[in-house]
Amino acid sequence: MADRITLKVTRYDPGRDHEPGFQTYEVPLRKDWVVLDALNYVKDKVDGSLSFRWSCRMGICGSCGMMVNGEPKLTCATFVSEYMPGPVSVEPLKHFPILRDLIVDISDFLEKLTKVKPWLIREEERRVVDGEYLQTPEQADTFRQFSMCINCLLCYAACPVYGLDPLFTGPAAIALAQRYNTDSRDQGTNERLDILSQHDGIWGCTFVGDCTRVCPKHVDPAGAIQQYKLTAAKEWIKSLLMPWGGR
Amino acid sequence: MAGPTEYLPKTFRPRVSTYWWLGRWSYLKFILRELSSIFIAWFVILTLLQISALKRGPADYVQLQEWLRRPILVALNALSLFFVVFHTVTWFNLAPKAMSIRVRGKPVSNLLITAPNYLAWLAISAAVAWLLLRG
Amino acid sequence: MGKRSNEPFLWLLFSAGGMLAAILIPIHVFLFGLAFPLGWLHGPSYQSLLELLKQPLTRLYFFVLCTLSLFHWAHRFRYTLYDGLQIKHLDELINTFCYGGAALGTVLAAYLLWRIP
Amino acid sequence: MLDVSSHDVLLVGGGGAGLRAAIAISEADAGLSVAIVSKVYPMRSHTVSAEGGAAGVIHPDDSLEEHIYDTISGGDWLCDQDAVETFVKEAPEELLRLEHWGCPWSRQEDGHIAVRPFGGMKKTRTWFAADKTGFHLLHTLFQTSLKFSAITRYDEYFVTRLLINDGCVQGVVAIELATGRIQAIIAKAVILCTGGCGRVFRFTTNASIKTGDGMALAYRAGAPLKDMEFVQYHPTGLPFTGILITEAARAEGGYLLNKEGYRYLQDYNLGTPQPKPVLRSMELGPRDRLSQAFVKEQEQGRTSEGLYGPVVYLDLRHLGEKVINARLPFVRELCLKYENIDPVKELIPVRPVVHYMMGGVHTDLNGATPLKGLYAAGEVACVSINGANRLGSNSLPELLVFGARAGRAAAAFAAGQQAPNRRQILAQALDEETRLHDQFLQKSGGRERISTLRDEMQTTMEKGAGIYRRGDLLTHTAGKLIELQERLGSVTLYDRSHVFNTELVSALELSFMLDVAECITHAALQRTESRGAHQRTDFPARNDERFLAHSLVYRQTDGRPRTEYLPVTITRWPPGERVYGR
Ligand SMILES: Cc1cc2nc3c(=O)[nH]c(=O)nc-3n(C[C@H](O)[C@H](O)[C@H](O)COP(=O)(O)OP(=O)(O)OC[C@H]3O[C@@H](n4cnc5c(N)ncnc54)[C@H](O)[C@@H]3O)c2cc1C
Ligand code: SF4
Ligand code: F3S
Ligand code: FES
Repeated sequence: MADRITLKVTRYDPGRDHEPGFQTYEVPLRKDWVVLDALNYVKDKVDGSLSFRWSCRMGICGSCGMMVNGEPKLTCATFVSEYMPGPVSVEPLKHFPILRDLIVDISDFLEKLTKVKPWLIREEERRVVDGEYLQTPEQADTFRQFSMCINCLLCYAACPVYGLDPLFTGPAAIALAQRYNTDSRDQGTNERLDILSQHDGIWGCTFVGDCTRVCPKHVDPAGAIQQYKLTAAKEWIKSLLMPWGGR
Repeated sequence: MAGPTEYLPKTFRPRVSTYWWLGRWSYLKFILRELSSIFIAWFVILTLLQISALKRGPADYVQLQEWLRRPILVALNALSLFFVVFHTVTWFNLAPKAMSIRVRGKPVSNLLITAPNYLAWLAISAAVAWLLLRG
Repeated sequence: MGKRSNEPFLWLLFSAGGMLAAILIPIHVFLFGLAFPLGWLHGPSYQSLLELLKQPLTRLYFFVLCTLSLFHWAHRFRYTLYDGLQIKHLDELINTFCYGGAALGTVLAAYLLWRIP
Repeated sequence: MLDVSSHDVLLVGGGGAGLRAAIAISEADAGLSVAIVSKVYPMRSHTVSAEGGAAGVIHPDDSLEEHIYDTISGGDWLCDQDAVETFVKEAPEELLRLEHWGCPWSRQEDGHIAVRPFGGMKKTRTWFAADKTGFHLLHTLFQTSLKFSAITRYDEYFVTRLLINDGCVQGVVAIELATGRIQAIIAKAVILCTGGCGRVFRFTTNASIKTGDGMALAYRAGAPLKDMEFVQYHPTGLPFTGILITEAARAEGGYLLNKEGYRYLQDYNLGTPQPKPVLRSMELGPRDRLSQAFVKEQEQGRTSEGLYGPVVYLDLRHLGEKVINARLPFVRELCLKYENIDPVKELIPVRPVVHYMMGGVHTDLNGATPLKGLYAAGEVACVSINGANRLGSNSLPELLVFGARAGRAAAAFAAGQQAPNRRQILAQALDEETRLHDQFLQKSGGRERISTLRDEMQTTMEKGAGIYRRGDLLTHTAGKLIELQERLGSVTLYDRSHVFNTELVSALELSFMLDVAECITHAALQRTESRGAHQRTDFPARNDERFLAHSLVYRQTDGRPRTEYLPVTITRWPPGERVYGR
């Protein structure tokens, strides 16, 4: 095994540069090093000005997503040795505005997340003294998968529709809406549907399916969106057959 | 003074290339899948042509059959067949995702949803063929 | 009720068409497009085909198949144009072309099938 | 140039404690304007990585009394017993409330909440959401917080200083990372929820953001830090990454081997090796004893020298692929995905790693610190429920219980306060702005690298203030830390950009960590006894006569720490012996 590998990293300083460029660094190649370790090596030993986000280094905080050789990846869970003999390109997540080097602006996602009301909606809230809402393990299973989203946004970087149309609500936010819709304790499906069945909501998705392919937590946002379409269509038929069936 | 607090909101938003769907195999597959719809439309046109020829009489019908034997049309239809089968396969494979059927609380495995689709496809195709070929 | 689009309707047509097309079209293309013209199989005679087509059920079959397939095409093609060519701003033109085309095809199919002697 | 905004209550930190507090405030008084300032997006906070669970009494054959006793004895009688009582009483309620907000707690077949056993707890009382409890807890809180429009978020703002006027904390100065803009955020009350400081040590399960910022902020503002000498180690962390390998790996039958392949725990009075796991013996002994045995092995040269220092091995191979996949899938996933090791075929190198800070900013039962207007909750605070050693799964409920209490108390306090005097506050904010420029952004010269200083700090902390401590080594470490403080003055930044200057952030974090490290070392030097996580080889016995007391570290005018003591509150449980293995 060679003992060094070249990283090709995006650099961009909005105060200085007109557009992003690349800079290459040579780093040691170790069996247990992930791409993030290589970046940290650069930051600590070579060039302190390289900027990127990270925190947990165990694939759970969702902050270290970048494009590694063109694929959206959690850099804390991607071994450098997979890219032998190199060079490895490391770029900021696609489809988001680049703030600086490897850091992108994700405020758009947070706005969308808030819009789809990702919280438990009840007609009547239970008092704490009355104990828990009962939920069988099977009922809990129906939404578990969708609740695993770590908001890493790899799926947005993989979704061409989001790249083309930033108004599209996008995979993770819809999957999280569906997480609450399918929670047996929730009664907010219709409220969310009003928001998501608008054009930029679920209908923009053409089922490219790459969101699911790149998701490191197996959330399957593509599936969530198709299920959502089905629900929306059912509701539409219902409202057609029973226009008076006021909600 | 251009102080260090100077607010620099400038972000860089890269444009998606027009040829984005060439960038990755899964994107290309996606575009091919979407393009299959053109061949479905072509099938409808062909069918309507056949019906109208049938209606106009035997001579017209024979003429249409002649036309269909031209290499260019044979090639086109061969391509059509490839695309419509591609459509069928992708459609069946994606169907379970949208349905997420559960029986007694347990998710039904994808195979259980996909397999009946394929069986129905075979059975119905055979039935159609039988209807047309028995005479 | 909040303002909702008519997307659910179009999507339902798209889905129904997609399912129908998936199951039925391959065999048709195979037989009429390749097997009969190339003489691999002996196709039905003109008369028997006409007889078949005179059955109301057959007419209904073709009508539904053609219509839904067209709406399937319209929906998919519309998004392919949006995304593949990045011309979403031509929204109205595309919609008119796609769904208008499908509607036109529907009328044509109805006319042809209706007027079979 | 300098931006100002103002709110009623301001939270520094958007982890479990911060979010719980924010919601509590909004629920208490929807009219109050609440701000959450966080250096990372709230859902990235370190609460996200807690795996095991959260303790709360709900099982019919469990009782509050027993949970209290487990906590107090586990804490080696350094817990304030009134605090523990409050905590234990309110924990189940808080966990239920979280259920009402949608937290996907694991369930029993009949639909009720399921609980599991946990180390140090005599009854099954640990609520869990599969093996991602902290993740679900944090995301539930974050998503629920989105529905309160009175909560304003300052995401990715780094707080550098507390603003004080008339002895009253009235806001913070923060850098908006995305723009580099320095902003004064004024508030009638401030709650610190900034989490722990594991990064002061080299090997830790803690994320890179856990740099003790809040502790240092409070300390610099004049609030005392309590019980800082108590640092919890976990015996099985992966070297280099510090990823935690759960106790379950040993409970399922994993062996701990030294470099000779020998189950060394048998030499440390921890029982005799059996092929199958035996509760409270060998590999299933208590965390601190296991960590201590590691050090002894190292001293005798029986650990292996890995790339990142000495290691022993966790052997799961004899369990076989089937058992590992069925019972320990997450362990295998972590090893494979983050370390490139397959435990089915390979030995897992492990070592004790820093896990949790028992100490923190001194607060009362309502999260109030001795500084008016300043509150603290979560790992950054020390209400004294953890004593000298925290029990696993007590921390998550602590965030909720004391987050909510601090939130309510701060809301009540803020409601009775006048709007702060802007002019005086602004003067301080401008001062801070100048300091940041002079000290970091516009300074030329200097040769020190941040990473060098950080490495040296971590090394000296491990040497002096690690699992075992000794007077002379602690003194040496204290001296080294002063040297590092001085060298910090000549640190160079390569990065002069305003936008997302992560190097500036690292420099500020390093300076916070150095303060915290000094407090830990100082308190450890003063406590000449051994208790819980604080083990002095030169004073191996517990000394209740002198040290049944909390240490309080204050900052003196020369910047050096000074320690005082405050007696432990004992109500109904007189100090006893901590017994294991019998
Ligand atoms: C691997 C691991 C497993 C664990 N498992 C368990 C378990 O099973 N059960 C249990 O009870 N406990 C467990 N713990 C402990 C528990 O998770 C933590 O103690 C707890 O999550 C701390 O939460 P917090 O809200 O206090 O802080 P954090 O969640 O760490 O949040 C700190 C917040 O402060 C912000 N912040 C910090 N500094 C600044 C600054 N200068 N400016 C602005 N914002 C700032 C951060 O952005 C962040 O939002 C575990 C810990 C670890 C490391
Ligand atoms: S759905 Fe998957 S890829 Fe998308 S943000 Fe969530 S975890 Fe990341
Ligand atoms: S990749 Fe995009 S188009 Fe739909 S299926 Fe996923 S959101
Ligand atoms: S650093 Fe947290 S997910 Fe990678």
